[in-house]
Amino acid sequence: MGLDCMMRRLQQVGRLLPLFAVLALMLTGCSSDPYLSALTPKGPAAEMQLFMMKLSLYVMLFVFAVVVAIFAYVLVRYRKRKGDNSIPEQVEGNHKLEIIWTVIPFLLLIVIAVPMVSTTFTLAKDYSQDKEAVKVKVTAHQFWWEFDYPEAKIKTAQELYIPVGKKVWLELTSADVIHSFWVPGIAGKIDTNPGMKNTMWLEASEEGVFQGKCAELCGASHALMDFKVKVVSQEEFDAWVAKMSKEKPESTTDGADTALAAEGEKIFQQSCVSCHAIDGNGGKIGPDLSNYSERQTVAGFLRNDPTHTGDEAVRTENLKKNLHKWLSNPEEVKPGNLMKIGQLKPEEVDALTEYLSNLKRQ
Amino acid sequence: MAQHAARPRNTGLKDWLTTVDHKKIGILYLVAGGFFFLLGGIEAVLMRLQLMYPESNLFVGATFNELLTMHGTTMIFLAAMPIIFALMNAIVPLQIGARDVAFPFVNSLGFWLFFFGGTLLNLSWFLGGAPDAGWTAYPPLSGTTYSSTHGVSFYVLGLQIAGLGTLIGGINFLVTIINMRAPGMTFMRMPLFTWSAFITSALILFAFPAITVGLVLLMFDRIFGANFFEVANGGNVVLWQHLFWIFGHPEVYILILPAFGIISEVVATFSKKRLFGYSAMVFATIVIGFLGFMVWAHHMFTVGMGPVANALFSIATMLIAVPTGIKIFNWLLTMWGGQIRFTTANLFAVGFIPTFVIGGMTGVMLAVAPADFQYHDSYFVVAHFHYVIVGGMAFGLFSGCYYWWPKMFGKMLNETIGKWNFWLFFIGFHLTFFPQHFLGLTGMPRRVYTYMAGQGWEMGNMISTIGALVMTLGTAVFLWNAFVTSRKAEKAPADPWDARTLEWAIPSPAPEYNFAQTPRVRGLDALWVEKMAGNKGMTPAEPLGPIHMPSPSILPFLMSVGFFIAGFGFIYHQTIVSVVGLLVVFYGMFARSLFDDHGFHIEVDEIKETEKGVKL
Amino acid sequence: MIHDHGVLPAEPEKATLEGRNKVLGFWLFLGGETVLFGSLFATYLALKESFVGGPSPEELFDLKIVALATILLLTSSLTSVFGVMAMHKHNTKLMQLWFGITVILGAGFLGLEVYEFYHYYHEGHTLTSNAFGSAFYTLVGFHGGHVAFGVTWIALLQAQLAKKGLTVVTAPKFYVAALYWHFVDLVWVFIFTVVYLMGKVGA
Amino acid sequence: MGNINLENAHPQPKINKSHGIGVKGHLVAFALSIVLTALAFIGVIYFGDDRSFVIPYIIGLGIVQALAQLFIWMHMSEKGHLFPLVGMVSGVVVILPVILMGLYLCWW
Ligand code: HEA
Ligand code: HEA
Ligand code: HEC
Ligand code: CUA
Ligand SMILES: [Cu+2]
Repeated sequence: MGLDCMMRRLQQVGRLLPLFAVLALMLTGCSSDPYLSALTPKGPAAEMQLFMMKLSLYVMLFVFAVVVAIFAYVLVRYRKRKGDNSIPEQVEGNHKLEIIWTVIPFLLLIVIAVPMVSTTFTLAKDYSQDKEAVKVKVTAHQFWWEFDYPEAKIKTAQELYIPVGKKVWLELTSADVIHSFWVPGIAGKIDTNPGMKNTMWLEASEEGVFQGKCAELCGASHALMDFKVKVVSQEEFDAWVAKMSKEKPESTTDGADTALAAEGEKIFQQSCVSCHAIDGNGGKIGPDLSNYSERQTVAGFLRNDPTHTGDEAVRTENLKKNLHKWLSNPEEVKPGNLMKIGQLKPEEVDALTEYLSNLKRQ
Repeated sequence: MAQHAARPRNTGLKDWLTTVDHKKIGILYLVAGGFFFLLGGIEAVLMRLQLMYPESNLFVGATFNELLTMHGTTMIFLAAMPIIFALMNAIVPLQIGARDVAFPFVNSLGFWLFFFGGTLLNLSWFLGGAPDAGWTAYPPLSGTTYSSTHGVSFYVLGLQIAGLGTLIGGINFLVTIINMRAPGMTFMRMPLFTWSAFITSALILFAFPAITVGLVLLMFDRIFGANFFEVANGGNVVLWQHLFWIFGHPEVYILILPAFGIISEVVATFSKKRLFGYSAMVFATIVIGFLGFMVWAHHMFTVGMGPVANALFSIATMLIAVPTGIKIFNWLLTMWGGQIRFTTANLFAVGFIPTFVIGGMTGVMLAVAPADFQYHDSYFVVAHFHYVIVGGMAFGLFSGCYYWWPKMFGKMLNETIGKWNFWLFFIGFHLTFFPQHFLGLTGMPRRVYTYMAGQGWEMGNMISTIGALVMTLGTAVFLWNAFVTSRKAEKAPADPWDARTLEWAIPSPAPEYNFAQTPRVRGLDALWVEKMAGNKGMTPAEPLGPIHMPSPSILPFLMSVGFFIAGFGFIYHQTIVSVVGLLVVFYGMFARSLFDDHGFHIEVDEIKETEKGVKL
Repeated sequence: MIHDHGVLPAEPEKATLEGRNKVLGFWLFLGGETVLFGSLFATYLALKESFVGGPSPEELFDLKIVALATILLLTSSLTSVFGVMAMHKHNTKLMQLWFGITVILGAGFLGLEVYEFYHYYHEGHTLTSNAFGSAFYTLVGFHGGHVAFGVTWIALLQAQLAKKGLTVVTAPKFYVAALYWHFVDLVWVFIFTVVYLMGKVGA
Repeated sequence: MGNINLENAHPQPKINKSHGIGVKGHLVAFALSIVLTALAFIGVIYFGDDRSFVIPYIIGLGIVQALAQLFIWMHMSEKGHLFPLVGMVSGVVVILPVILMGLYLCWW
């Protein structure tokens, strides 16, 4: 294979490089979801993590640049030329060089390691005794999330409400297999292990609905085990707490087809309450469905406002659609999920949809 | 020596089932490992097809999990390691000037155990479902409560049997390298591939027992109702993760060190220079091997071990970058001042360097514990390990195949097709795995069978799948090359690459007895030393005489069948079947111990006939 | 192969390359076994307090049986040393005697272990009762399995010795079996320390 | 390491009659084992309440006994045992830190 051929190939590779760069830009910049990406942090933990990611990336890019520079030079300069059959000098090695490329990487690693240690300890800080911090107990289930506010005596599912700018202290465990609680935009992740308790703190610096993911393979619907972290202002949070924690039962109100909803409630009390609680009454096998009308998702991942319009009407309409879809055949929506019920009749689905989609706390 | 039997002449299938010749066993490993590589590759492509578009319905839920578990398990245990063993078997004894390995019988047993273990594991597809808890099989997901099919039992028994084969294979290489070196072949004259085989075997010896214990515990839980991972009865689910990674991290160096060895040989040969910094390279290999055992918990940063453990394991992990860097720079300096020839073997070796460094870069990034809280179990990790495994190990193995093909099969692979092979695989590889870094950073967890539209992951996944298809094409081209080569008549010369080490001093393919006369080694790069001294070949260390060879035996095959049967018995709780299987095994051991193998001799006439017409 | 006929060398186990390979390979195998038992010990240490509802180690263990078992195994190790010494003197008869005693002592140890397990079983300490039970039976049982294998192995070697006599082929087998036996004894030292004695110290 | 099988891959079998320790030596070693074992049992029986003393004590005795057996009964100290030594030491060097790190760093 001749020289020109070689050069052509090098050019081909060269042409690919800008392609990669463009690709990288597009992937990171334009199309990624700002409430999901670890690259757009909205909280001190995620910011520290991004800092460590960038620091290590830059150090490594420097190393990469050095390697590629030598590499490219060597490939171009020392390829075999036609007709040159001389025998190169058989160099044994060079102690000085060996020392250089042992010591310099070592120093570079120290640059990473020092802030790494301090970040590790900062992220492991204990806020369990902090009076200011909101405490939440997180329990992961196949394939849904349970959030329990022991101080306010509130239980929710799939959605974690937190006030902006405040420390939130999480205690996490699992009811069955290992899951992992991950909110890329606000903080990293921590596993939920059955029989053990893990802890982690959260703080969001911006309001919004952040996406959470289960990051540990936990069964057939691991892919769909999403949750939301809804960051609201302190006032809104207080109002939410007041609303959710009072004893007053839920009501099905304005605009609802009350007859249908009542029918739904009846079915619910017959067939669903063994697993689901509303207003604190009912089983614990499935998610708590209190105040269901305000949910961002159905079953954790069917998004009611997929394009972030913030429009209540859109959200309500999608909620009904998704709920209908879920109740018609949960197994098809979320394979392997543990809501094992027989096929509901279409009328029953309609009634239950009407009932649940209007559950609202006043 | 009247007891010695006449020379056995097995042919065809019987020959392959009974052979104890390390070169034939090498070919068996290559064929079986190659088959499993295709299988694992097809599983990967099926996964990629499902992930090509959001919300696809090709392989949903548990089915996808089966694909992903079998892809990881097959690739690591049944494809990568066997292909590594293939090259080690074919080449290491030749590189040290040995007639044979230390334990030919055990060598064959090792192969058949791997083969039947792998077969057992893959039969799960047809018997109620493959394992679906990931290649890491974390309990309780892998326990009977949450994985009620027999899938994970197949995983446990299949890996246990295959692992046993790997372990005894490792011991065989260790003893071979320690005891069977030709006169003058000191440790510090051993080619780097042999050195890496040596350290890899040591890693196997000390890492596999940990997974053996892990698998035993999981098996007891699943089959006998023990409570190791049963939280309600005092079990501890994290224990498995420790045992798995105490094995698992050394395992990744078991995969990469032989590739490092291959690169060292290929780069030196095709630069026409001796390896730069030979002793530093040896030292780095040993340090990597040792440090490899002390970093396992970097796979568990998010388990909740606390900041002290996280910080210490993080630092220990980063340290491995130092000896690895020594290797990278020594390769670059080996090429420096050389006369680089871009054969296919060398293209893969050269392509290895930047690709592996990218994988190492992301490795060091992952090692930063607080940042790993973001990366862990995301596609960033998938990107990292495919860069080091495919871009590192697989490139290395391809390079090794092109390099040693003539020595193994006596024919040269086609260089033009080879270049297509390289470029398709190389480009496809980067297309597949480069975008996955960004998928991970923007929040895509790994092991998901689907994802919703509108999260910004469509394009990355699309490119990744296209890349996988290009890689498939690249692999298919390799198969085509092997096929084309097998049909051509032209024989390879003994030393087609103007190479440096001992294996090139003997005919291609290597004769049954390897060296007609054990060579005397006079320096590093034994053959090169002789060439430079103007000699036509190695100086023999002994007179020509009849060569003693071990007899072929069907017992390894039979014993492995016994294990296979016993495995089924355990999976299906059929004690009688297990007992029958184990009896077959014990019969094999008994027969082997009782009836001494006196072997046979290859006579001088035959050697002279074979060696005729060999020229360098 | 040089020594196939003619006089047996002083160390017949190392006379052939095959023999030397076997001995070295076996040593390395024992290195791997070290990791195997190390992992089992680690497992046991992790789970020894997890006796939910069942009897605790302190209540359970009977040091008298353990002491007796220890004496038996230690003595058998000594007799196997004498066996190898007899081998080096090419005294087949004596070899058979010493290795025979080794086998008997090993069998005695196994008998005690079976008795002990039987006893525990009736106190509600089983493989399935809790994680402590699982870890205990797996660790001690693995060791017991090694003893059982060793007893069978040496017994079979005895039969071979009777038939084939002491040669450069049989000698390495005995040598290696003796190594194995010492190793099993060595593991027991840690079992009685870590499992029984530390169990008696309590939590 | 020097000349032990490192430089010469084909060592001639050495025929050396005197074999380290004789019968007497082995008997002494055996007695030592018994004594060490007895010390451990006695320690636990009499000082069983003092965990911080007795656990390091019995583990120390175990290690001493293991080393004694390795070197006396398994001939580890004799010539030609370089690689067995390397093999066993590597095994211990690998698994011991792992157990200790697991127990005290990760708390399993
Ligand atoms: C061949 C296999 C292989 C190799 C060689 C490596 C090499 C490395 N790996 Fe990787 N790794 C895997 C296979 C491999 N890995 C697999 C399969 C997984 C996932 C398993 C699973 O979960 O399924 C994984 C996961 C994994 C994790 C866990 C991620 C997670 O799950 O959260 C971590 C974390 O530390 C890590 C780190 C490293 C490091 C630091 C190296 C280092 O050895 C890299 C060293 C190399 C370099 C650094 C480049 C060259 C060096 C220089 C040019 C010198 C200068 C360098 C500096 C100054 C830094 N790897
Ligand atoms: C040696 C190890 C190895 C190798 C070589 C590969 C090779 C490939 N791997 Fe992977 N992979 C792993 C080890 C490996 N992998 C592991 C350990 C995991 C983790 C599993 C887990 O999470 O438990 C994983 C996970 C993994 C995932 C993540 C799955 C998930 O988390 O959901 C993906 C996704 O893209 C992937 C893709 C690929 C691709 C496209 C290739 C390609 O390089 C494959 C290229 C090869 C071929 C395509 C074969 C060629 C086929 C032919 C030529 C067909 C011939 C035709 C006939 C025979 C009819 N792999
Ligand atoms: C066997 C127990 C069980 C019964 C009975 C049951 N469910 Fe469920 N349900 C579950 C579980 C478990 C989930 C969580 C599924 C998942 O996300 O994996 C669930 C989820 C749901 C959800 C989605 C919750 C969310 O957070 O968005 C709704 C709505 C629901 N169930 C309604 C019903 C109705 C209506 C009935 C009665 C007809 C019913 N369930 C009966 C167990 C049950
Ligand atoms: Cu829960 Cu994945
Ligand atoms: Cu690792």
